[in-house]
Order: sequence, then C-alpha cells, then structure tokens
Amino acid sequence: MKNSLTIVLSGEAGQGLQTTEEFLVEAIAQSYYVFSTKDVMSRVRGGNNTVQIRLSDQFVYAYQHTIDMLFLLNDHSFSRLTNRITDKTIIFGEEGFADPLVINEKRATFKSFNLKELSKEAGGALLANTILFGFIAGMLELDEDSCKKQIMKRFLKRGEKVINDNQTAFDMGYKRGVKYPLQKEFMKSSDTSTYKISDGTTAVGLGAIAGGCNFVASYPMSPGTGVLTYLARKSNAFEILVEQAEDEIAALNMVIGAWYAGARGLATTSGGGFALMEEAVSLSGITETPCVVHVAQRPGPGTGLPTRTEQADLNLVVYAGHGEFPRIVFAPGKLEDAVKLSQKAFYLADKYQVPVFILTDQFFLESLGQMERFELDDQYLESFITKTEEEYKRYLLTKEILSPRGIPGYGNGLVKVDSDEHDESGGITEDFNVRVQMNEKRLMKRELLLEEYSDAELIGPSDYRYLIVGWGSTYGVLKEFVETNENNDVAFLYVKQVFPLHKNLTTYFDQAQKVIAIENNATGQFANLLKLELDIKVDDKILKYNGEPFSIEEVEKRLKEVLS
Amino acid sequence: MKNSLTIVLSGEAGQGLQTTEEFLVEAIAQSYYVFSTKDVMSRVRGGNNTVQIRLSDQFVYAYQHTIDMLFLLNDHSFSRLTNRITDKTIIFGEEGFADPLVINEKRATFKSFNLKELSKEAGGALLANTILFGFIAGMLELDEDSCKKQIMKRFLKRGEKVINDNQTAFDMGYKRGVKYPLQKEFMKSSDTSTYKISDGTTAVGLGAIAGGCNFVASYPMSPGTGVLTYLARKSNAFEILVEQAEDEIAALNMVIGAWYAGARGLATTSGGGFALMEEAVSLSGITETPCVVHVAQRPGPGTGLPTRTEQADLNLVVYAGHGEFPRIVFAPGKLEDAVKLSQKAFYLADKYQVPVFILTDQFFLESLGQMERFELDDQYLESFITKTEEEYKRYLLTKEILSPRGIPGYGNGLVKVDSDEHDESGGITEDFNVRVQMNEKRLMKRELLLEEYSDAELIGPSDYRYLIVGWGSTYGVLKEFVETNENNDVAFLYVKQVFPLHKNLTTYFDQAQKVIAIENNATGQFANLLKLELDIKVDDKILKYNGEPFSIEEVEKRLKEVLS
Amino acid sequence: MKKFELDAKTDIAWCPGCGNFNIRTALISALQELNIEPTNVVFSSGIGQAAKMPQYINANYFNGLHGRGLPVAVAIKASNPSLTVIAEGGDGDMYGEGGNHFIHNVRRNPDIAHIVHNNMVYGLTKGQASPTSQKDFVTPVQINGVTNEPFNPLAVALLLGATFVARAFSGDLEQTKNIIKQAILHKGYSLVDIFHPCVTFNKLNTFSWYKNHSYYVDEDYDASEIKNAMEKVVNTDMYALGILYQKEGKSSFEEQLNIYKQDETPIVFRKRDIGKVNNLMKD
Amino acid sequence: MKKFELDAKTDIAWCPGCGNFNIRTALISALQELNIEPTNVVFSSGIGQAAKMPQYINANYFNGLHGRGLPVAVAIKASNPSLTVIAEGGDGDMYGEGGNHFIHNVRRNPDIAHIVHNNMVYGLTKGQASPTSQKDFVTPVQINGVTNEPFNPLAVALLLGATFVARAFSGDLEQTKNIIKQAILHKGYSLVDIFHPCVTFNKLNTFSWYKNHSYYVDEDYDASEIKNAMEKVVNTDMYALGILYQKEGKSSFEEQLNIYKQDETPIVFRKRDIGKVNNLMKD
Ligand SMILES: Cc1ncc(C[n+]2csc(CCOP(=O)(O)OP(=O)(O)O)c2C)c(N)n1
Ligand SMILES: Cc1ncc(C[n+]2csc(CCOP(=O)(O)OP(=O)(O)O)c2C)c(N)n1
Ligand code: SF4
Ligand code: SF4
Ligand SMILES: [Mg+2]
Ligand SMILES: [Mg+2]
Repeated sequence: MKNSLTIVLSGEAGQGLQTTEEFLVEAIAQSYYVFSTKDVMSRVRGGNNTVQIRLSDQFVYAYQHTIDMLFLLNDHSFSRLTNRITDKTIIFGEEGFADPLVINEKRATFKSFNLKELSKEAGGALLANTILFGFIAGMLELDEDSCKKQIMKRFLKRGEKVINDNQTAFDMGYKRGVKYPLQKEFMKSSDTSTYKISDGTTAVGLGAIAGGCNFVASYPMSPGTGVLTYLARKSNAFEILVEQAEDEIAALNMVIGAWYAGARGLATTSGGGFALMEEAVSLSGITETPCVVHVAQRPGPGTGLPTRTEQADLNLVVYAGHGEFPRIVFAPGKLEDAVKLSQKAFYLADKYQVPVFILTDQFFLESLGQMERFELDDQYLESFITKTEEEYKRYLLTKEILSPRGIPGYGNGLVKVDSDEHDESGGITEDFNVRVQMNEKRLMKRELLLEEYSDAELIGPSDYRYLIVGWGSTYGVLKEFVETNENNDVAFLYVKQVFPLHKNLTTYFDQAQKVIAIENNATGQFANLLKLELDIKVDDKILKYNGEPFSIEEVEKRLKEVLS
Repeated sequence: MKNSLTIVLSGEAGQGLQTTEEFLVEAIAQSYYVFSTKDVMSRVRGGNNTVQIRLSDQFVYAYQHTIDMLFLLNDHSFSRLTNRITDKTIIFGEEGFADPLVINEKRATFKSFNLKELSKEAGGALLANTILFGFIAGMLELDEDSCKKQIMKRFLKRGEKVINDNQTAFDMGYKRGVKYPLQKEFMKSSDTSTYKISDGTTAVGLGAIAGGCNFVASYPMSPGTGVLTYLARKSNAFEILVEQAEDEIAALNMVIGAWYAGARGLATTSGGGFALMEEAVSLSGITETPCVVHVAQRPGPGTGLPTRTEQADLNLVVYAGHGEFPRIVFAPGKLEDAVKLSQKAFYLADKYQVPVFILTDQFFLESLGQMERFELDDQYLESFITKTEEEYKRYLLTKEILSPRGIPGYGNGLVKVDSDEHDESGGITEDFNVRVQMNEKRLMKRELLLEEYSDAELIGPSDYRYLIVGWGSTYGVLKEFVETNENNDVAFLYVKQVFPLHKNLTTYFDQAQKVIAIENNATGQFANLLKLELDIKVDDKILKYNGEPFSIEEVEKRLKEVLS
Repeated sequence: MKKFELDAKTDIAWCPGCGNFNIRTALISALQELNIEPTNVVFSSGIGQAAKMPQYINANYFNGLHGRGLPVAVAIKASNPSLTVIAEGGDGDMYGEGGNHFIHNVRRNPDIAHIVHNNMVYGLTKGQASPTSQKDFVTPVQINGVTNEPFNPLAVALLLGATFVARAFSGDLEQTKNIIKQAILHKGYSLVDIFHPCVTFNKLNTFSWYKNHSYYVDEDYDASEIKNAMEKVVNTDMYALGILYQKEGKSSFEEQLNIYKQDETPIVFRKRDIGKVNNLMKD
Repeated sequence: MKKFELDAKTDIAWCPGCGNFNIRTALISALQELNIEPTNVVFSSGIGQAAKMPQYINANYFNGLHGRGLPVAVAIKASNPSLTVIAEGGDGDMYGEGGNHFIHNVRRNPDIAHIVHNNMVYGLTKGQASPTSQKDFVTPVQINGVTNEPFNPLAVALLLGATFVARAFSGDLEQTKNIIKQAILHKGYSLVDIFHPCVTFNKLNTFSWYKNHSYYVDEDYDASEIKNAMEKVVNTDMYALGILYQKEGKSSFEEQLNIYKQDETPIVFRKRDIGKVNNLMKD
C-alpha cells in the first residue's frame, strides 16, 4: 500500500457532499495525487453517504478502507463506519455525533468540530460545505489562491455576493485548518497538476465523442445515466442527438436504426435495463448493423443495490441475445482506457458491423481520479460506410467476409436489412445453404475481431511466479498491490478486452506457478471465461459481492492468504 | 439405421398436409412404429412444406433424410427435395410435378398420380387429403375399418354427408393403393397400439398440467405457442387461467405475480421472446419467487428462421438475467421426459423457489411419435406453501437455506417480497452483511438443486470406448445410431438436465477414449458447459445449424468420420 | 396504532417536504376506513420514489421491477380474487417503462386500484423528464427543454374503457383519501393519478403550480356521463380534480374468466386431480 | 415497370384473397404518384404478415423485430431527415408488442407515416386475438372468446396529439392510396390504420363485415376540427373511413432537435472535429 491519507466525509444525501468532494479533489490535485470515491444510498435525501478522498505522493487509484480523518456531518453516520476506524483515526464532528465507547475501544481521537455553528457564524447552513473545504484545505496547506479561484468559477453565475460569502467561509475554515497539526508521511508532489481530473463517466463519454458518437438514445438507470447526462451536456457543442427513450427496448432499437441510417449511436444503461435490450442485441447480430452499448454494472439480481458496485453482468453481456453471433466486450479499468476503448468501440462496431459493449461499474464510473492528458487520434473516426451502386447487395458474400455497408439515401442502391435469415440482397430466405453461409459469415467475424484485440497489460515484475488476473475496475487496487508488494514475485494482468479473448494471452499464464483471479462478483465469471476460451485454470479466486469495491487493505489481506 | 420406410408428402401451406399426417400416423401406429416430422415455411399459405412419416418394425424417433415414397401435391415442391431422392425413391404426382431430368439422373421411379382428378371424381378438392390417406393406407394394407372410424371421429361435428363423402374418398384411394406392389423389408408389429401418439407440444403441456400448472400467461411466438394453445384447449376442463399477455415482459411478470399469490404459473415462448423476459428472470431470482418458463428454440439470431429448428439458446437460458442466482434447465429429448420433466419443473420451482426452464425446440415440439403410457405420480403436486404466522418473515435465514414461502391472504402474516436487496422480513436494505447473507443464501440453493438432479441416461453398450453426448431433441437420432451401429463400442449419453450439471456425470466420461458432442448449433454450447462445469473435454463436435434437425443418415456419416 | 401503520421509527427515504408523505397518510387513512385487514391487502409496485410506498405500509407487497407493477398486480388478483390489490408507482414507472401494461390493462379491466404518483419527473433517477413532464421543462437530459406532448393518462384510460378515472392532489389529504377509498371500492380497473410536487427535482411544477392549475369538479358534476369526463380530461390548462368518471356494472377481468364462472374459490386454493390428468395420458 | 414495383416473379407470402395485396397496390401507387425516388424511401417494419410488406416493394428497408418498427423508424428519420420514412406493420405488431412505442411516438411527433394493417387478429402466428380484436372473438387461445375492450388506436393517437389520423379499408384501392399519399406528405406523425380482412384466421371480420361496419366521412367533413375527429373515432358501431383529423403547423420531432436548428445537414453526413474533442481532454 502506498503512503497515503484518506479523508472521509460522512453525511446524508442532499447535504452537498459532492460539492465539497469536487472542490477538494481539484485543489488537492494541484500538489498531490488524489483518488476519491463515493458510497451512496439509493435515496435522494437522508440516509448515509460518504465520500473518501485519498491523497498520496504517488499515483493512487484505489480505495482505502481505514480512515485517517473522518468528518461527521450528522449524528447517524458513525455506526456504518466503525469498522474503518483505527487508533490512528481522527474524528471531527459535533459532540454526540460519534459513540464515545467506540472511540475509546478503537483508541481513536475525537476532535470537536461544530460545523453547524461555524456556518451559522458565516451566514447560513449553505456555507457549511465551503467552510469544510477551507478547513481541509488549510490542514493540507493547499494553495489558498487557487482554492478561491475555484470558488469563484463555481459560483460565477450566482453573483458576487455568493462568491464573497463563500470565499469568506473558506477563509474561516482555512485559518482553523491550517493550525491543525497534521502528520503525514509524504510530501507534496509537483508533477500532478498536468493531469486531468475525471471520473469514469466523463472518460466514457469523452471517448464516445472522440469515437464519433452522434446519436444517443437511452432510458435513465443508475449508474448508466451519468454517460447520458454527460453527452446531453455536450450535445449542443458536438451536435449529438440525445433522446430519452420510452424504455430500454426502444433505446437500443433506436440506436440500431440510427446506425442503419449512418449515425454512430450509443445506448447507456445498467444490468437490469440491458436485460431488456437483449432481443435488440440479437437484431444487431443478424442484421449486421453495428451498435455500441455502455453497460454500467451494479449489484443484482433484480433491483439489487442500485447505487452500489459489482462486476456480475459479464455473463449477461457475453451471452446476450438469442442465437449465435460475435461481439466485443471492453472493460476499462483506468480512465485512459475508458476514453480509448470507448472511442475504439465505435470504430470497431462500424468496421466489423457487430455489437460492441463497454462494460463498467458504479465504482469505476463515479470515482474521481487523474489521468495524463493525451492527444486523441482521429483514426477511429474513419467511416466504413460505402456509397452504394445500383445493384448494391447489403449482404454480399465476399472473400474478406465483411460485406460493404451502405446507408439509405447515399448512392444509387437500396439498403435492405432483415432480421429474418436473408440472402445477399437482404430478402428473407429459407434456403438451407444460404442460411449456413450467412451464419458462418457472421460467426467468422470473430477471427477478424481478434486481430484487433486490445491487449492486456502486465503490471509488476516480468519474472513473476504468481499472476493475479483482473478486469475492469479492480485495476487500480491490483496495480497498487503489485507495485507495493514486498515480494517481487507477483504480477497483475489487467484484461481490458474481456471478450473475445486472444489466445496469446495464454503465454502470460504459462509462466505463472499460481493464478489468482480477483473479481467483484460471487461466481468468478471472468475466471470461467478464461477456462472456456483459453483453457486457463485459475488456482484461486478472490471474490467480493457485498456491493462495495475492493479496498487496498482487503486485497493485501486476502492475497496474503492465498500467496502464502 | 433401423429398417424403415419414409413417406414424404410435399405441398404447400394450406393444402391440409397436417390432416393427412394425423390420419396416417394414427392409422400406421396400429401396426407399426411411426415417427413423423414436418418441414414448414414461415407463411400461412403457399410455399413448400413437407411431412415425413417414417414407419418401422422397431421404435423410431428420428428423421430419415432419404425418401422412399414421395407424394408431390404441386408443381413447385420437387426442387427442394432432390437431394433426398435415391434410386429407390418412388415419386407420385401429376405429370410435370417432378423434373424428368432429375428423376433420370437419380434413377428414381415416377408414378403418375393425379390427385386433383381423383378428387374431382370424388366430389371436390377438399377430399384430396382423404384420398391420399386412403391410398397410402391401402399401400400399407392398414386396417380399413379403423381408418374409417378415424374419419368418422374427425368429422363427427360436420355431419353425416361429410363423413360419407370422406369415407367414400378414402375407399377410392384405398382400393388403388392396395394394388400397389409395395416392397418393404419389415413386418407389421403387434405391440404398438398401446402407445400414446403425441407430439412434443402435447407432452410438455400434459406434463405442466400434471405439475399443477393453473396459470399461463404468454405472448404467441412460434414454436412456443403450441403449448399455450394446448393449455388453452384444456383450460376449461382443468381450471387453468390462460391469458394472452400484451408482450413477453408482461407474460413473465404475470407468471411471477401468480406464483407469489400461490398459483403455479407457466410462460411459454421462444428465444426472441425469452430475450425480453430476462429482467423478470432476475426478478424471480432475487425475490425467490418461483417461475417456470418453456423456451422453444428456433434458429436465430433475430427473427432468424421462425419455423425451423436449432439448439442455440442454451447459453441464453443458462445466463439469463442480470446478477447471479441459481436456476434449473431441463432439455427433454423424448416424449416421456417432456411429460415428466415439465411436471417436475413445477415441483422444483415451488420447492426451491427458483426459476425452472424447459428448453425444447421446433423439431421436438412438432414431431409426432409414440410413447408408452405411464401413470403420473401426484408427488409433484405437493405444495410447499406455508400458512403464515403473525411474525412471518418471507426471507428468514435458516440452517436449511430455504425460507418457508407464504402467500398473501393465507395465515396471519404479511408476505413482503422485494426486488431490491432485502432483509429477512422483505424490507429494502443497504446493510453489507445482510446483502452477503442473502446473496449466499440464494446461491447456495444450487447445491440443493443438484440433490434432485435428473440423471442422464446411457444408451448403448456399457463397455463403450466412444461416448457421444447429446441433449434435448437429438435423443431419437442418437439412440437409433447407437442401437444400430455395427461396432459395439459407442454409447450415447443423453443429458436431460443441462444445468446445473451433477459431478457424477464425469464418471461416464472417464471411461471414454473419445467424447463426441453432437448439437444442433454452430458453437457447441453444451460442450462448453461440460467444460466449464465438469472439466470435461470434448474431442469432437458435430454441429448442424442450417435450420434442419439431424437425420439418421447424417449422424451415421458424420460419426463415421470422427470415429474412424 | 392504526393497523396499516408501521413503527414510528421506520426510516422513510423520501425528501422532507415531498408530496409522497401526504399520499401515504391519505392512503393509510383510506385503508383504515375500509373494513379490510392488512393480510388481505397486497401492493404491487415498480421502482421509483413513489414505488417505495409499500415499504411504509403494513400490508403484503410485491415490490418488483420498474414499470412492471401492473402485470404483477393483475396476476395476483386473478389468482386470488379475494385479495384487495393495489398497483402503485410513479409516472415514469407506470406510464413510461410500463406504458404498454397501462394501456392493455385498462382494456383488461382487472378489479384493482391503480395509484400513480404524478410528479411530472423521474425522481429517484434525479430529475429527467417523465411522460407527463410539461413542454420546455429543462432537465439534465432534456437540456434544451422537453419537446414531447405530455402524456394524458386519464384521457387514455377513459378512451380505453376504464370505469373509474380520478385525479387527486397530494396537497389535499381529505379528498385524496376519499378518492383512493372509492377507487379501492370500485369494481374493475380504477385509475387514481395523484399530482404531487417533487421538491427536489421539479422546480416547475411546485406545490403552488399544482394548486394554481387545478380545481375540483363541482358537487353536482355527473361523473357517470362519459361526455362530461371526456371534456374534463382533455383540458390541460386547468386540471380537474376528483372522480371524473365512474360507471358501475362492467364485468371485471376476473369475473369474465371461465375458472370463476361456476366456482369462486381462488385458483390458488384448488387442487389438481391427478386421476383426471391420467386420463389425458390414456387419450 | 413502376419504380417501386419489383419483378413480377417475386413470391409473395400472403394467402390468396388477403387484404394485404390491395394495401400493397395502393401503397405502391401512392409512392409512384409522389415525386420521390426509391433510394430515398425507407420502410421500417416489425414482424407479422403485414410487416412483410417492405419485402415486396422496391425501396430501402429495415425489417427488424416484432413490435419495434417505430423506434427504428424514428431514429432513421432523425438521423437523416431527408429520407421519407414509413413504419409499417400489423395490429399486433404495432399496438400489442409495440404499444409503448406507439403511445410515446405519437407524443414525439416524428415526421413519419405509420401504416398499420388492422385485420383484428394475429395472422402470422395463426389466429390469436390482437389488441383490436372484437369482443367474443373465439380463437385457439381465447377459447371462451375475447373479453378485453378492443384497443382504439385512432382515439389514442388523437388524444396524444397526433396531427394526422386516418382510417382506410383495403377494399377501396383508390381511397387507400389517397390516404397513404396524404399521410406521407403530412409533416409530423401520421397514423393510417387500414382495415383489411384476414381470410384465413378471422372469420368474424370478413370483407363484408368491414364493408358493412364502415363508411366514408362526407366531402364536407372538416378534418381540421379535433372535436369532429373525436366524435368519429370514438364511434365503434360504424367506423368512419378517411382522413379523420389533419392539422398543419405542429413542429415535428426532428425540427425541434437542436442539431437541426442551425444546420439542416443530416447528422449522418457531418464529421466530428477531433481538435474540438481534444479540447475536452485539455479541460
Ligand atoms: C428497467 C429499469 N430501467 C430503469 C430503471 C431506473 N429507474 C428507477 S426509478 C426510475 C424512474 C422514477 O420515476 P417515477 O416512476 O416517475 O418515480 P418517482 O421517483 O418520480 O416517484 C427509473 C428510470 C430501473 N430501475 N429499471
Ligand atoms: C418478440 C416476439 N414475440 C412474438 C413474435 C411472434 N409473432 C410474429 S408475428 C406476430 C403477430 C402478428 O400479428 P400482426 O402484427 O397483427 O400481423 P399480421 O400477421 O396479422 O399481419 C407474433 C406474435 C415475434 N416474432 N417476436
Ligand atoms: S426526489 Fe422528489 S419525488 Fe422523490 S422523494 Fe424527493 S421530492 Fe419526493
Ligand atoms: S394469414 Fe390472414 S393476414 Fe396473413 S396473409 Fe393470410 S389472410 Fe392475409
Ligand atoms: Mg415521477
Ligand atoms: Mg394482424
């Protein structure tokens, strides 16, 4: 585990935790590496929510279970957090917000911190978040000026008075915080300010825009809605048609219709909504009309835990839709990949005329982290649409497997697309031989897709004896583990394209004495895919399915068990 | 391959082929073993449909590719059938119905048979089917009296004139047919008349009734509609609530609502319709509300080949629904099993509070065969519903894993069921520990389900060296293969419960030098399950995915290739 | 304690000031005043803020999937007609995702009460437009404002043969209670669309907006006349409140089912006769 | 040969005598008479006998899933408004499985023609009741007869803001052609519900039944008056034929999209500027 400090804010929905989080992360990012994640209940007001901001002198992208500093914003948050308190934890809050017995038992430190009173003093409850921001900024000795600039930027539209009030409130907090004798084992770092701060949602959305996405139809569903909202926000600037569909079935059928017409469409949803889209996925398969779907996982089955995290919809996506046809499933685990793979998704969908899935989860989407800025390439904007000739046949059988894809109204041909088994020109057929040709043509695309396989990344020593394999949002925590693990014999294979799997991956496993799969689900779905597709046997599985992401401590503890 | 004779009737939709089929099968069944299957286009009138009736002195339940006798009922049927013509085929039809060049080339025999004229003579086109029945009955020297009784029974409601006309028409055919010098290598058999003639649809429907099914909600979709229609027909007699839902989503949600209230509900559909039900499957999973779904496979993806057959929706069913929860999937391949497993499905759903699937296909459902009659047991009607006490908790955690299931209005308790993660009493929870307990509770049912595993059947020699494995509708053809195969070293393992798989199955494979999976799909979905669940490696896969079932000749040929 | 009321300490997940609280009070009062037992009442709900209602009432419930409250409710009622069945959810839930079930269940006419909390917004998912959202309503998804014609649930229900069509306003506890009571009592499908302010996400249709855009029908309003009702429901400048249409005598879905023609025993309490099934085998 | 006509030898999978043939003839004539090219016409259909129509017309088509003709059509039109888009299917397809898309797309008001072949039965799946089936209609599933209230598509469309609502009868080629033509020309969503006999599975609603239960509105019928239309569409004893409602001037879905406010270029012909995207990265 890296040197780091975790500050937790705990309150309820509607108290503005997110504002404080955004302020702090941006401010901290000037001089530290920072990662921040939320723990939110499925309600709009009340309940127990937390924000955990972790800062370090090295890159961190994982959640730390133990709390260094805890800010309690109400009297009913503490009980959910007691197992994260240690003798090093300092708890700030009003008297009575934390159970003294627990504090005693844990030998934690309690500091009376009456935010309510302070805000009253500052001029009102609305200023509490800014005071808190100031206090923590002060503690960390963050640059006051740039913090105040942030405040100004944020409240610009709300007028001078609001800005002034908030800046004063910030000062009030800051001057108290700066007096606080903070002990931390690491220094400020100078190179972090060039990084982009982003959550997974933004990264997926940005990638989609970079992939040419100009049509979005979706039905709101947490945590998939964020991408819809992001793209809506950018829709005027980037000329994106964003439409809220009447249901998920409409959403994906619209997206497929849009691709047929020549647009690059996206649907974003989560497991339960995606379950409703499966017939349309199959439609994309047989008609060879591309589509891109972002599936944001949350714990199921059913409604499950709507605002929590899990990686249990991999099977759902890999096996979605009746009948047999190829597809691609990406599972980005870091922000760069969320951008790049989302971009590539549109390109591959267009090029190979298949459904492409971006599989994320609540933890990935809603956590804030940093990424090095990079230049986006326009190669993925290449269009594979052809202008049709008079005798155009949509499903022409060719040596290259793929049939050139035309769109209606572009050229002299007609574009006939059919969900029934069809002949080359798109007419319904019941000819057994044509059926076989068309079915094989579709299935053969799998090999083409593998030629564009997005390679896995090996993190850690190349002469490893133990190999951890993970996918998607466990990236950050597993990377941190191998980077800080004392025995230099463990590496982490981060798989970002989870389906189909390239056979070259097996070489990573050949070398390993022991393979450990870590997944945020109860059955080891990816381990099963490894077995099925690549004959790889996983020796141990570390699984978690309570709705929380893995913390770095938990990974350390559970890996120690299997590695010893 | 068994001694047999295959008679094919070829005409178009709307010509009444099915009536002739039903007459013939019933009449033939008096003195032969018989199997009959249809090949139907997705249209209501016109096109090319065939019926193939195969008779033998031994039990047959497979389709024969080569045609012994072909009756052409129009001038555009022949071309689809030429690859089934041999030098032994006798073709009956009007001059011009068959291409003389083809006949010549194949050295087949053509017999002019002018059914149109004969029916004109008999009094009208409507009598053609009965004349044909008579002709074939005559050829086979079937019992005239019982044939005529059949006619009477069928036309009873249509009045005496219709009966007489048809009986006269039958005679007209019979006296011509009986003169026909039919050569066949086998004799009539005496013990077949005790068998029940049935198609798969009826067997599934009957089993459902025997399992206590009293609620059906479905949306029509071929080939799943048959079971809906069958149950509708029996609904008044058996007090079954049959409702056509507005869509498939409604159908399964209604079925789940009915189970919640205490009924035993069924939804019947096919792949594309089932794809729409997946969210509801997940609902059944988390709420632990039982449900039974009959999924009738047809070739996909998309609309595919709506009236043809395939076994490509196994993955769809096994992985249906978001999140993780147990389920059972049955795949009956013979009529007895369709009855027994459909019956058991309701029992197991009720007992273990899980979704249970009956997975069939068009070929199985629409083929007519024989089964020995047997007494249905009422053990599967046992209800596991408990009368609730005042403090009843729907999700009580118990040592036995299962929570007693109450229904509303029966007892003093309240039955609170939730699709969100819930506590013992059914209230929404976000407690991480409760989540884990509930998730594990649901997943642990898998082991209980395996205790009730419906064993696979081994057919053929017990000292086999080669093991063929199949599931569902390939049963008949694979059984015939091993029973008639000259080398006595091949056995067939017929798996009827395809998920979850019991580890004892592995012993069957241990003995085999070579394992061959035969499936009516393009990717070997069941072979994959064997690998995943039981670590069984299949050496060869024989796959077919043109929309047709395997014929006995094809199985012989393709197995010879891999067995040599 | 009222028998439909839960422990006072139940944590209710709605925002302070939300109209849902009043709806809950009205609903509980309505249930109390009817002579029924909690064990005989079943709620079927979807997902949304409104759909959480059953969590806060002492009765049976099936809290299913977003949009699917109706099919579940209809099946429960048909399986056991002796139960009082209420389908409850939000405007997104019931008219959006569940729109197909809405239109076809009106046609089916099951004897259930259908209570829809209409806040003209998707609450739980944080403020997107719902089918009943007004034009130009700006949201994080409809950034340029809603352009769709608002859905008119009452008019659709009326046209498709509903025999009880009412609109309530959460601001009026007494009337809301009465309307709900009548809806439960009414035989056949009854729709109660309840206006209520979402204080968090709908700043357009506030308490006072609802207040200013609605009125109760007169005492002498004849709700048995479909023409009157039609006139009321198509007017979307001023929304009429109250029972806008009610007609007795139409057979309900369950009554028309053959299984209940001779025998009123709910099918869930009947037994299958295996002997009779064996006759099928002998066929 | 007419440009929308296919080879004479095309095998048409409908039953002899089916009303679909006439609809096809009318549709082709309508398209011929409009000054448009097959390459600019797109059909979007679901699954059913009616939904096979695009197979038999020389134009672009997307023959998708049962019930999903509308969402696909709307997306095509919005992606490329220069195309003439027609959504076509049966009563089961469009009002049953696709019911939710029907009600919500009327509200959306895309500029498409929506042609529904209403034979009051599920043809392709062999004769079950459809949403428009009449009461007491006996089928292999509804063995005791239909009990649901028939769905009234025209009334629902009208209520939800459709600005073109028409009913045709396949028995009248000329009028059907005219109505279709007007529907295609009309800006915004236009519904053409076409009565036609299913000679195989619907023995109740035969050619002469339709003939006897319908009449054309007078020449002086004022279709711009919603009151007139409402009166017509709710009458289900005698069904009015013709254009029952038509109103110009309502903005279509596409027109209201921000992307087309400044620039009419279909989005499918626009290019994304990667430089601008890179600014997001710099943000
Ligand atoms: C299949 C599916 N799609 C989407 C969602 C996400 N979702 C939950 S509640 C909701 C809308 C809530 O709006 P409404 O029904 O009006 O209820 P309110 O919260 O306003 O009371 C949505 C879209 C879901 N749970 N399931
Ligand atoms: C999801 C799905 N459900 C069911 C079907 C089966 N299906 C095909 S056509 C049809 C109904 C056809 O009726 P209608 O739309 O009225 O068309 P018609 O054949 O009468 O012209 C049905 C239920 C399907 N193809 N897909
Ligand atoms: S979000 Fe709106 S509807 Fe939901 S509880 Fe809050 S105020 Fe009520
Ligand atoms: S089944 Fe009916 S609707 Fe279909 S083609 Fe035949 S007559 Fe026409
Ligand atoms: Mg709402
Ligand atoms: Mg129809």
